[in-house]
Parts: sequence; C-alpha cells; structure tokens
Amino acid sequence: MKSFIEYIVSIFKGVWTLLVGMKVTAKYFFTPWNNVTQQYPENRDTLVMFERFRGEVIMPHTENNEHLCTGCGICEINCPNGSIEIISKSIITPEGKKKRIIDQHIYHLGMCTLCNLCVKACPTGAIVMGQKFEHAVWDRSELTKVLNQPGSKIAEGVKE
Amino acid sequence: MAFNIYDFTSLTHNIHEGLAQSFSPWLATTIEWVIVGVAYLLFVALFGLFLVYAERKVCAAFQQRLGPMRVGKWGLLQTIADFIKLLMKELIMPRKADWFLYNLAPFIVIIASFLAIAVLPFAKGLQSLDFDIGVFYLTSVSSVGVIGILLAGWSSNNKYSLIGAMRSGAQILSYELSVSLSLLTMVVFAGTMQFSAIVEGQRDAWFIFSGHIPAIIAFVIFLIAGTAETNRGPFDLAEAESELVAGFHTEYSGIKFAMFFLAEYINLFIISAVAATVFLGGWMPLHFGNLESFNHVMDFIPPVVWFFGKVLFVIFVIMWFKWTFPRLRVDQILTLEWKYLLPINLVNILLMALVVLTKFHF
Amino acid sequence: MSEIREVIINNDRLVTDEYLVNMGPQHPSTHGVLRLLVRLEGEKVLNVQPHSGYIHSGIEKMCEAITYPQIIHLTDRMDYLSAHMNNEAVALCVEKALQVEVPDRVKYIRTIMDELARLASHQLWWCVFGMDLGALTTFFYGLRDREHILDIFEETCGARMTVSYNTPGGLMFDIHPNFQKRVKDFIKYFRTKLPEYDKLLSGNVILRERTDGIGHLSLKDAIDFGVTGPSGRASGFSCDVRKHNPYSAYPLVKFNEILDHRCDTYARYEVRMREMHESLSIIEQLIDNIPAGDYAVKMKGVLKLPEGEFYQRVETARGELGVFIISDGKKNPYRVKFRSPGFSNLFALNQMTKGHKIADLVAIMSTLDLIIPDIDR
Amino acid sequence: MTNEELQAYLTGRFPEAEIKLGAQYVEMTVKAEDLHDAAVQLKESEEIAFDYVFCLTGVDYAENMGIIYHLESINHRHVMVLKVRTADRLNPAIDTVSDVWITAKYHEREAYDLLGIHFNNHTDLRRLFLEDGWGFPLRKDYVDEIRIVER
Repeated sequence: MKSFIEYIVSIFKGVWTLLVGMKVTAKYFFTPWNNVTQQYPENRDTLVMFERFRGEVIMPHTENNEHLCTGCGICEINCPNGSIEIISKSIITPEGKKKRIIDQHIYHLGMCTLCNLCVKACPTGAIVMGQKFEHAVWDRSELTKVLNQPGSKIAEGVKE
Repeated sequence: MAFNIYDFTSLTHNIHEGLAQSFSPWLATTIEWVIVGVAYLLFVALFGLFLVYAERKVCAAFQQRLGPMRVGKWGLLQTIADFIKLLMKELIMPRKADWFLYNLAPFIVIIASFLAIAVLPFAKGLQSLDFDIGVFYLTSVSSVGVIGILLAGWSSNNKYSLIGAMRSGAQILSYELSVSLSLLTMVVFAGTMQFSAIVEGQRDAWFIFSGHIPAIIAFVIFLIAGTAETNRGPFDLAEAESELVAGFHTEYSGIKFAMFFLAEYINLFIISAVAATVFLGGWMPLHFGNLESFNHVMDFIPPVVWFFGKVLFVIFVIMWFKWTFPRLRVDQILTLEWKYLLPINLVNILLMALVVLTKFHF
Repeated sequence: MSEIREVIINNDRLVTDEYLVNMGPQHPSTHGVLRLLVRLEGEKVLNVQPHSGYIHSGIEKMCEAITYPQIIHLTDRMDYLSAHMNNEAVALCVEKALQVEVPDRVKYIRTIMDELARLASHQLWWCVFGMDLGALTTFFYGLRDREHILDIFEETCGARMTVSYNTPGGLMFDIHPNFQKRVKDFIKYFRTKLPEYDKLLSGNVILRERTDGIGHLSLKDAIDFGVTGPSGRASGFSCDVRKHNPYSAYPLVKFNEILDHRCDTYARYEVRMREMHESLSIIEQLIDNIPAGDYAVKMKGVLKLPEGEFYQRVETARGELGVFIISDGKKNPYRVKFRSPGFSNLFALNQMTKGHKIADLVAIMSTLDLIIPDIDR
Repeated sequence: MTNEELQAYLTGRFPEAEIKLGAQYVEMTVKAEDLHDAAVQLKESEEIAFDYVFCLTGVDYAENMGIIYHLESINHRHVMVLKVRTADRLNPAIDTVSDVWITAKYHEREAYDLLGIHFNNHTDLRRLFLEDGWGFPLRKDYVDEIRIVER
C-alpha cells in the first residue's frame, strides 16, 4: 500500500515539475516584446560597435594624406602570423640626407588573428584597430591590403 | 444550391444530385472521388505548409526569437520557398539501399496519414467517410504509418536509420494501446463509435466537461500518447537529432524527405483533430446548460471556425510540450507506457463504466 | 528461410550481433570534430573509443617558433570558451619565470575576467546540455544570457571570444569606464535568470530520470583518469586549483569548492549550476574593490626567460590547465606543453558509458563538457 | 610534506636517483631502467602516495629524449617532478607507466604521436592525432616544407 501511494505521489510530483517548466516557456511566449533577436543586415545603420572592437588593422590618414608610419618594422616583428610586411625605400630629403621611409605597408587580413600586438607595439601610433567587420570578399587576393594610401607621406614632426 | 456555413449537408447533397443528373452514375461517382481527393490533397498541402510555418513561429516565440522574417512579410512565404527548394533537390539514394522498399516507404507513411483524415468531421456534413465504426477505423489506420517508418529505416542501409526505425516501432506499437484505450473510454461514454454521432452527443456539453474526472484523465493520456504516436518531442526518439542525426529519414532527401516531413505534420493535425472531436466537442460550439443568450452567441460562430480553433489549440499545447521538455530515453518511454499510462488507462475505463452505469455525469 | 529457422532452433534464441557505429566527426552531439567509435548491442553501449586529431593544429609546435607574448593569442584558440584562463596561465608562467610581481589591480581584474569567462562557459554548457537531451529551448536562453558577458568582454577587451586580454606583466588595456557598472548590472540580471534555469531543467522529472545514477565515475577512477574540473569534483575529487594552488586574487576572496559525492551525470550537472552561483559571489566580492594603479608592468621589448622549467596550473572552466615551459634562455621557448583538461576528461568516457544506452552516451559526453580544440590542440 | 621534507624522504628512499630542489617542485631524475620500479614505489608508498599524474611531457633534448612526469598526491597535497631520459634519440624507448597511472596511457600515446617515443609494454600504442607515417612534429629536426613557412 505504501509503495502504491508513492507511485501515485510520484506521478503528481513529476507532472508538477513538468508544469513548472511549461510556465517558464509560456512566460516568454506571451511576452514577445522581450525578444532578443537582432535583425542584422536590416539594423546596419544603427549598429555601433564598441570603441575597442578589433575588426581590422587600419592606418588613419589626415586630410592632407599624411600618416604617422615611419616604416620601422616593429609591427612586422611583433606579428605572430606574418600578416604584416613592410617595404621601405630610400629617399633623399631636401636637406640632402639619405632617409628610409615607408613604401608599402602590406597587411594580409586573411592571416591576421586580430591579437592587437602590432598596434600595441607601434611606437608612433600609426596603426590602429578599425571597426569594420564585414570582410567577406569574392577573391582571397582582395584580403591583401596596402595600408598607406598612394601618394601619402609621413606627417611632420614624427620622431624616427 | 444554397450555401450554408452552419450546415454543409445540403451543399454536398446538391452537388451529388447535380452530378447524378448530368452524368451516368458511374462517371458521377468517379467525379465525386476526384473532387474529394483533390480537396483533401489541397487541404493537406496547404495546412501542412501552414503548420510548418506555425511551428517555426511558435518555437521562435518560446525561445525569444522572431523566427523566419525574410521571405515575404513576417516570413509568410518561407515554407513555400522551403517546399520549392525541397522539390528541386537531387534525390540521393545510398548505394546498397533496397531500391524498392526505400522508394516505397515515404508513400506508405503519407498514405496512412491520408487514410486517417477521411473520417474526421470538419463541420456538419463536411465529412467524407462516416462509418459507424469510425473510431475503430481510425485507430487501425493510424498504425499503418509505422510500417513505412520501419521500411525507411531498414532499407536505407544506415545504422542510425535502423536504430531510429526500431525505436519508432517499439514506441508506436506501445503507445497505440494508450491511444486506443483512451478513445475507448470515450466510446464507452458516448455509446457510439461513429464520429458524427460522437459530435452530436456533445451538443449540450463537451465530453471533457460532461465526463468530468475520467474524461479529463483520458484526455491527458490521449495527449501524451498522441504526442508519442506522432514522434514529436519529448518522444522524438525516432529522429532524435542529438543522438541519431535524423533517425529513420537520415538518408532521404528532396521530395521524399518532404513527404516524411509533411506526414509528420498531418499526423499532428490528425491527433489534434481527434482530440478536438472526441473530447472538445468537434465542431460543436461551446454551450453552457441554461445560459440561453450565451449559447446563442456561440452558435453564431461557424462550426468550421470552432473545429479549427480547437485543433489549433491542441496543436499549440503539443508544440508547447516539444519546446519545453528534454527527450526521454528509449527504456523510459516504454516504462512510461507500460507502468504508468496503461494501468491508469485500464482503471480509468472501469471508472468511466461506473460513471456511465450510475449516470453520475452531466 | 529454413536456414534462419535452423539457427533459431539450434540456439534456442535469436542470434544478434554487435555492431560498430561511427559517431562523428560530423555528428550533432560531438560539438565539433570528435569521432567516437561506438560498439553497440542494440541500444546498449559496449565500448567507446574516442579518436581525436581532426582539429589538431600543432599549437605546441607553433609556440616553439614565436615569442612569449605571441604565444598568448594561440591559447585563445585552444579552449575558446576559457580564453581568459588560458591567456592568464601563460602570462602567469612567464611572470613566474621572470619573477615579475604584477600590481594588485591586474590581479583583481584577471580574477573577475576569469570568473566571467567561467560563467559564460557554464552558461553555454548548460544550454548545450539541454539541447543534447532534446530540450532545444534551453539553448537560446543560455545564449541570451551569455551575450551580456560577451558584451562586457567586447567593450573592455575588444573581442568577444578570442580576447587576448592578458599579456606577460599585466593586461592589454585598462578596464573600460563602463566595466564595473555593466558587470554589476549583469550580476543583478543573472541572479533573476538562474532560478529560471532550475525551473526549466534542473527540477524537470524527465531530466532527473535521464541523469540520476547514469555515468557513474568513482573517486578512484576520477583520480586515475585525471578527470578534473567540475566533472572531477562531482566525483568528490577535490581538484580546484583555485583552492589548492591559488593564483591572482583568489587568495583574497571567500568561496567554496563545490564537491559532490554522487558521481553521476546529475552530480556533474549540479556542480556546474552551483559553481555559477559561486562565480557570481566571487565577482561581487571583487568588483567594487578594484584597487587603483597601473594595468601593466613595464616589460622589456624582447622577453627572454632564464634557462629552466616553469610550470603554472590554472583552473579553467573545464578543469586543470597546466602550462609547462622549458626555456633555454632564448626569446623563443624550447618546448611548451599544455596539459589541457579536456584531454584527460575525454578518455574517462569509456569507463563511464559501459552498459548504458546511446542516449546516455550523449548525456554523459555533454556533462564532460568537451571542447575539441582543447583536446587536440 | 613540504618540498624540503619530500626531498629528504626521496633521497633516503631512492639512493640511486638524482634529486634536487627546483624552483617550484622537487625534481627527481631516474635511470630509464629504474623508471617503472620507481613509479610503483612512488604510488604505493603510504607516506608519499603520488596517485595523480597531472602532466606528462615528452621533450626532445638534442642528444636524447626526455620524459617529464608531474605527480601530485591527493591526500598529502605535495607535488614532485619525475624525470627520465632515453638512451637513444632516433629510436627512443622507455617503459610505460600506464599500468601504474591509467591517465598516463593517453598522455603516452600523445608523446608517441608527437615525438616518436616508444613505450614498452603499452597496451594500446597507436597514434593519437596524426596519421600513420606522418613523422614526429615535435622533434627538433622535423622538416615540413609544405605546411611550415619559415619567416
């Protein structure tokens, strides 16, 4: 008889736990305004990434097409994946001195793991992390970028 | 040809008369068959699509999501797009599969579902087969589908499919008992096996109210066993995604997969429709004893609306189960049937018989 | 036909066969690319043989070619759910070798970040566990709450999963001005959601039936197989590195090591649920008391570790992570070994699943909380 | 036991072995042929009872291979490091300790896979991560021109 009562009680207890679970899901069913879905391509205009978000490495240029990169190559050394290549060239400054400056700052986005070591190591703050995250392209070669814009030059007063 | 949304008897009668006058009896009957067949096909296809959409939306709402939103306004055309995609997909068959059985299986499953739909009364006079053994017919036809599932699992030459099929076999055969016995309980109460008569019997009060305790127990058991019959969560062991990948239909693609998929939703509709018909009064409006004005207002709502309202309610409850509970294990599913549902059911029939004998009901 | 009858008559019973099923490397419940070779008799599991290596990325080999600060970003990709702890393990090991003492501020922030990562990992584990048992809705509830933590990470560290926030000698950045407020908001929010987790899954009769007494791993087996973390503690194996070999700010906070002696799947479930409460309380103790100071020690441009062997143990969300660096005095390590928790945990699977059903195999595997890149490295 | 006590105890127990106090843990180096015997004693002795191997590392020293076991005792909470070197570098072989500590079985498989150290009497010595015939990537002379790009 005792086991029979236990049998009946176990049924009711079991059903009760099921109902408790159903109450939780029902609560969310009947409060659809709490939905958490973000409709991504539609909300593109209002989507703001956090300021520290690491999307890609970029080199900011001023309106005079000047950047801060001296071509020292520290970022290249610090990169664990070899995604940065610095090609520098020699020029003769107006004072007649020989000087090495940056020719091309090549950045392979496809190899980059966005670890921030290059940005942290850069002595002049020439490269920073950009916010863009939509990197899908049709051809892998498009992922290799030259960060310094054509015709750009180093800003005045940047210490070598 | 008067069209009456409260009673379809005259409409169907008029169509029959008209056809019989214009054509030979043989041709007239054939045309009627075709009309009925096309009507059912259309209904099943459209309602199946609607149910898939509803399932996705309901499940999304339970999970604080939006569900399909891209194809059409509110994603309304999503299932149609999915269906077109399935139609265009390549049919892939495993190399060592049994060709004949592999191709036969989806048809058996879907034919079984069609057979069961025939006896359901959608409204007064809107029923194609009105057997006097309707309940009996339904229980026998609804167990044909499992043959298709067993064939699908066996012929696919895939171990996951085979396990899924065997699970499904054990499960459906067991739960068939509970479905039949809980229906039998209500047959005892109604005193008839004819669906139209069962619905007529609920003119004053639905059986779930007039049959009080035993009817409610039978209803709960029917819901549980019905969920298991349709292989839906928490009893979806046959396709248990996290264990068996997709169970018995792992190897099916394209239109054949669509057939299994559609059959699953038709079965869901059938189980809900039977629950609505037997327990919730079918197309009968909600009536309360002597509240004349209330009953009158309720009568004003067309029976088709009542029927589908009840069906959708039951479908919602079954979906609610699926999106809340974890899945049972295969031995637990049999324990639940043989150690819990079956004994309770047998006691419940006795109880119902006592209620009927002592006339202790409303 | 007569042949079959003969077999049946001769043996007096139906002849059945054992058969092999390959679960994975593409299977919904192996959470990645683990392959299990399962020997079955009907539904009963006779033997499970894990085959790994499908995502072996040679991290230990790669480490030998790069410098110490660069190693850290590789550890993000091992156990991606405990990225903070992995980072910290390497950072601590390098600091120990160089005998650098980091400021208190760094210790506090590291500990808070660790616990947040542990919470995020347990949330993901909870929802995936529900999904493996067939309760799909839990998946979205867990992810919904985890999103708050990932937002905190993104705001402060700049990335959601592969954070690379620790560096030898401190942190990559200081915490964001919003950090403390966000964390406090999250704690308040999550304390309302945890009871819901219990209502939805923990108390559920189906879950209890599925987990009680399933997948027994005795204390002796847990030690023998080296099963650590919540899975080990559910067998009564007191293996919390935070308690026994405290690091960062753990000596300063009060917390309990969650132990359970029931040794079954449900015990492993409950240990993780209780650890979430514990993590919340650890964060609460620290979040208001972050001392002022520098967020990093000034380190040399090129780090060279003295010759020798250095070992650092850290408690990740899955168990004990060991970082073993052998240095020959150069700027690259001579040999790096990661003792990953998932590796040892995985091989206890066979012991735990013998004689259970396929569905139990899935449940047991889920409570071991395996992350495949962590096993393969 | 503290590290000093442990060192004293081990010195008394294993007179042949070379025992020193490292920066973190007591380190004991045994000869390859004594390894299995030492392992059994370390586990069985009540006073030290090292029952938990938490790390097993194979190392390629230029002249031979080394294996480093990190052992912990759950009851006494002390840690030690057991070291052993193989005689040969090209075909290194050493006794297995997987019958003493079960978890070593899988760590030894890993060491075999990545360094090619053969463990005698191991019941299931197969490759763990890589295919048969791959080569042993953690050896210092491993060359893979296709997959490893030198910078």
